[in-house]
Amino acid sequence: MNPLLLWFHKLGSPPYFYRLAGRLLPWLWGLALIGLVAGLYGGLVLAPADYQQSDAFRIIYVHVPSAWMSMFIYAFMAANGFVALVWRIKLSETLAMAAAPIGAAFTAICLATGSIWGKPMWGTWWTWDARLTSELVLLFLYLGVIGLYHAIEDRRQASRAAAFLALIGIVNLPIVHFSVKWWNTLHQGSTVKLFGPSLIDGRMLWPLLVMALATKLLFAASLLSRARVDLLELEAGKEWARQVALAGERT
Amino acid sequence: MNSPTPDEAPPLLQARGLTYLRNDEPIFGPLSFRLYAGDVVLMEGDNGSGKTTLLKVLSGLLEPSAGTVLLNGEPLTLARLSHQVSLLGHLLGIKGDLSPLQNLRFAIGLGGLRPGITPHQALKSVGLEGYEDVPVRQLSAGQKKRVALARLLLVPAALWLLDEPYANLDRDGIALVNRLLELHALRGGAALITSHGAYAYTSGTPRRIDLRDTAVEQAA
Amino acid sequence: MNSPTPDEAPPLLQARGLTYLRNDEPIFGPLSFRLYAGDVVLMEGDNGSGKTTLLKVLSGLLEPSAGTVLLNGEPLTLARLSHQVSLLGHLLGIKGDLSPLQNLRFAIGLGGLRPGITPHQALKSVGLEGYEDVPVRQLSAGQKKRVALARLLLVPAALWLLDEPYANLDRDGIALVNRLLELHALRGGAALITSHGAYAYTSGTPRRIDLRDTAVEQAA
Amino acid sequence: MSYGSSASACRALLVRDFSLVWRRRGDALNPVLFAVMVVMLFPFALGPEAAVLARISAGTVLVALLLAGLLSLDALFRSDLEDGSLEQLVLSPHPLPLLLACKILVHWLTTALPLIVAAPVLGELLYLPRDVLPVMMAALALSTPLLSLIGAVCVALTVGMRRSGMLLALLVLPLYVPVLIFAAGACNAAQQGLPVLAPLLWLGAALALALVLAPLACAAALRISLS
Amino acid sequence: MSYGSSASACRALLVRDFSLVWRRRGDALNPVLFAVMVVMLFPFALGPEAAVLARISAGTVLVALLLAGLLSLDALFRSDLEDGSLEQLVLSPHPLPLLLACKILVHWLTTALPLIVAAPVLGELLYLPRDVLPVMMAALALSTPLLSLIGAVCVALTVGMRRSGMLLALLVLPLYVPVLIFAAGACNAAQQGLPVLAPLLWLGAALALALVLAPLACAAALRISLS
Ligand code: HEM
Ligand SMILES: Nc1ncnc2c1ncn2[C@@H]1O[C@H](COP(=O)(O)OP(=O)(O)OP(=O)(O)O)[C@@H](O)[C@H]1O
Ligand SMILES: Nc1ncnc2c1ncn2[C@@H]1O[C@H](COP(=O)(O)OP(=O)(O)OP(=O)(O)O)[C@@H](O)[C@H]1O
Ligand SMILES: [Mg+2]
Ligand SMILES: [Mg+2]
Repeated sequence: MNPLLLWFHKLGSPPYFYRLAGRLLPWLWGLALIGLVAGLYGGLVLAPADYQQSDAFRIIYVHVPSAWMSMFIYAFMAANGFVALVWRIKLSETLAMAAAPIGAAFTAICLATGSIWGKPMWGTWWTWDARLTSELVLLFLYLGVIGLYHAIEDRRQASRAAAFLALIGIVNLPIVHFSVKWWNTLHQGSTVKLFGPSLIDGRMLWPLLVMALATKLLFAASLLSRARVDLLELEAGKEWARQVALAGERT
Repeated sequence: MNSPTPDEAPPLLQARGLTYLRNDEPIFGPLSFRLYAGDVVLMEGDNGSGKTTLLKVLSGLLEPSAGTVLLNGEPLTLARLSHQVSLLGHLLGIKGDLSPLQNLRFAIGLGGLRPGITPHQALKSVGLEGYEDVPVRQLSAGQKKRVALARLLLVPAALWLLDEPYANLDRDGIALVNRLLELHALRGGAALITSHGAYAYTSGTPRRIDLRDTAVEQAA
Repeated sequence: MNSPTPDEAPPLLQARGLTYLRNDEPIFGPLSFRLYAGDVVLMEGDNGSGKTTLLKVLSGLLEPSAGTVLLNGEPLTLARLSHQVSLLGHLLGIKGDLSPLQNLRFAIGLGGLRPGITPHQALKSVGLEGYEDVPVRQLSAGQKKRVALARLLLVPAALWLLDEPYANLDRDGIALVNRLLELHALRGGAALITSHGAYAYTSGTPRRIDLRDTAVEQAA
Repeated sequence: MSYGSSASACRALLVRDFSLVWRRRGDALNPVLFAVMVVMLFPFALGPEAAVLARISAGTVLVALLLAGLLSLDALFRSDLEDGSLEQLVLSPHPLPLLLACKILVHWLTTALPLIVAAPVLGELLYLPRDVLPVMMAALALSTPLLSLIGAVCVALTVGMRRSGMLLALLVLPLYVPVLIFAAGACNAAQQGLPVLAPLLWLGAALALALVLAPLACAAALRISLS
Repeated sequence: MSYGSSASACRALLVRDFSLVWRRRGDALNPVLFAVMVVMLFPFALGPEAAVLARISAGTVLVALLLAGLLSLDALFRSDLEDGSLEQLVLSPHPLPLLLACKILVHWLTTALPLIVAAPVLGELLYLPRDVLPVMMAALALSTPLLSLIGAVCVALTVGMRRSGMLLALLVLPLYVPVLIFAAGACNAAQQGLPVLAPLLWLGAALALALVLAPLACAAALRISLS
């Protein structure tokens, strides 16, 4: 086996992953927190007010990163689901299912911040345009995956069924992203330039990019935390899990 | 038992280190055994010992957590398996709204027909003459089971996997199952049946598989 | 048998010319029999002979087409009947989502509690110690049946109507049913049980009711 | 020997049914999700014009809740029938109407109540005018128990049948229509600024009647369909 | 020995499923009746103004048919699962996607086709403009098979569960929404005198894709949920 494949194989083994994730977690949480604080400070305090929307636009620093995450996590979940279905790798099953609630949360945040923003901008909390609708459908897909996972008794069968559903639902992702292009919608087009080339200067852009990075780290951190717990539960009968539990009792 | 020696022909069914875990709890341990043409093997076990689960694994409905199932020496794939295997489970696979005859016709369409027998003859030989066109729903528990037994007679499968074939049957019915098993063995088929042990295959001493005995290869 | 003579006390259960027609076809003929305290009566019959139907009529779930059922000498009404009768049918009346303990607590709430026994003790005596809090769904067929048997122990009914209590049980389970029946008879209860005849109540020779014998009063 | 009182039987039944719902608490949210989805389908089907949607909002929310309630009805006795608990219930020494009333109560609390809580959100999705909302909530509070009670009688009639779902809908809907007419009447009156009390009072009267009669009818229907 | 060809297996399956539908031919009409009732509820809920009803007629008919189809989905594999026939089907030597395609075909023919036939009447109940009708029929002809195919995949995923009805709705509706949007889009375009070809072509393309992929996906899903 070539070294890369070998490493992949090793990573796929629950005990190894458990320990690796345990070592990574403090770093991830720390970096995510620093990034979030920096991004929010940059966005809410340092960035200049928009000339059209004054301070209302600042919600962009929560809205856009969580919108991006809602799609990114879905893709991540579906990819892991694919691996789980084809190669039956337990770790992928766990990762896919651990990602689903996080993705649902980001989707919900995107929807909530979007409609809070929509009230001053469009004069309504909600309209039925293509981007908003497809994002809502995304939320329902997440809920469907979670619901299916919890409705089945056998954990591994449950994660395979849910992974399958996640794969089917992936057709929705391009619709979310390109909806602004395919249909003429109320929602902004997909460039930040819409704010006007003169105004989207560095001081407005960098906090957004920092937030995008920080939310990715946040996702990674909470994903690994959840996956560790799930793995421990799944492998409760195994020797390594018993040792972990014993060690936990001793400390 | 007219089993050929192992090096002559591969066994009809061979289990190698078969294990099944449900939520990582072992249901049955590593089991290894072989079935040759002409074998009727009785699998006894207490309530909850995993008999039903084993039959599902052997038929390919469930995937084993470890170990392999070989049919005629080749590993089990869903496509190959099914010509060879008839499974009779706790659920009989019979439509209550259709007549026994319609049910059997469907089974033939799906699984093929053994030469030299018709659905009518099969129903007659399980004691359901006169019930050909009654909806199965209106039959009693034991009569339904007989319809499922008639299906075994019709479909040309060499390996029968029968889950508690004696349950719900009266004494006549039990004798009938034993007759069918004998006939099947004589024709070169093999059968694996489960039972709680109060009824059993009575012709000769059938070989037994014990689900708790995981150490060595059994009944080989 | 410790039956008092008829003129001393009315029989616990008495059937008089009981007939049941389904779609105007007779399922069982006019049947007459009596059960006194301490009786265990076995009802044998082939598949489809109407055993299940008779038990439903006796419990009051179905209304007889002709004849009457008397409980302690009084005609059966749903309200009176139910303190006296426990029915164990093909369907056990147990919730798969709840634990054995929760199921038994509900049964007690509904039917009352026999003095001197607790749900824990009842589960222990049917061999389900350690399974108190597992969802019943995850038990095997035989273990579920044992939960239903524990219910019989707890609820203070004098008359047990048991439909194939032995089905799905292993040898231990069969012995358990027989022990429970003996105990019940000793305490002055009565039981009517159905079976295909391969297993039976083994303590002494139980009285039998034959569903085909419609001429005279049986086992009186 | 203690045969137990009817009160303790009811308590045991309530405890059991709530434990069952709790064991499958995910399912308890399903009617709400279903209603949300039906309501969401309308903007897709009709296009997103706020004026059109506002005009039909109260009616559509009522229909969606009615359908969600209808679909959850089937579960009322199904599992009890399938595992034989229903036979045990019928054979119990306690008054069957009382026991059934307990079952209906649990069903209403666990399916209809969440729907009522969700109704304002559903209305918002369809631009329901704000001043109609209180009237709609009042109409729902009166009509959903009524629907549960009426529904239970019909379920009891179809309980022995396989694949009864559609048949049930057919039996139930004609009885639901009058309820719908009064509830929607109140909402439409509110939308047009007319007095709303009369239809609400009618609903209240019907509810009082149903509270007494429905459990009795339900018990009778159940006895018929089990035999 | 004759093991039988896949063609004869399909024929046997079709014969059996049609006989089953015929045995319960009363049930076959139920989806139609359900759709009729949902459509009928709207005049009660909204009041009988013809202008309002005409505006929402096409959309409401589409939603009603979609819901009726959704509710009949559950029956697709349920009875086969409950009596063990599904295991026999999965264990049969013939390609499972082919067998499932036959089952889906029967399901479409016996539930969706009657709905399409009934659609003009439903439209009439809500004053559907006459010139929109042909477009609506075309949209239905293309979208109902698509719904059956997509639905079958989701049903296959939930087939092993008790009380899956609501979960099924949750899984299916997000996938139904795009179909509904295109179908309703065509109808609304027709109502406003705009060109209708584009959405219909999209539906056709999706149908062609689903005809190939859905049976395969359905078989895979079924294997997962039976194991
Ligand atoms: C509930 C309402 C809303 C939802 C569901 C929503 C959803 C989304 C989604 C999914 C994205 C990511 C698209 C992609 O990257 O492909 C996005 C981006 C964005 N949204 Fe919203 N949005 C909503 C309301 C709003 C409002 C009211 C505004 C401001 C007027 C807004 C401004 C933006 C901007 C500027 C972007 C970034 C576009 C880019 O450069 O990619 N959104 N939104
Ligand atoms: N769906 C399930 N979920 C979880 N555990 C299960 C499930 N089905 C069976 N089991 C468990 O698996 C074990 C084996 O069950 P199985 O049905 O194979 O036993 P069996 O030998 O057929 O028993 P019986 O003689 O009672 O039919 C049992 O201990 C049971 O509790
Ligand atoms: N729902 C029904 N509709 C019509 N006929 C029925 C129905 N249920 C049972 N029967 C018929 O009534 C007769 C008696 O059935 P019953 O179930 O009482 O028999 P049983 O003695 O319990 O049989 P088994 O030993 O097989 O359980 C049978 O001949 C059967 O065909
Ligand atoms: Mg078993
Ligand atoms: Mg019986």
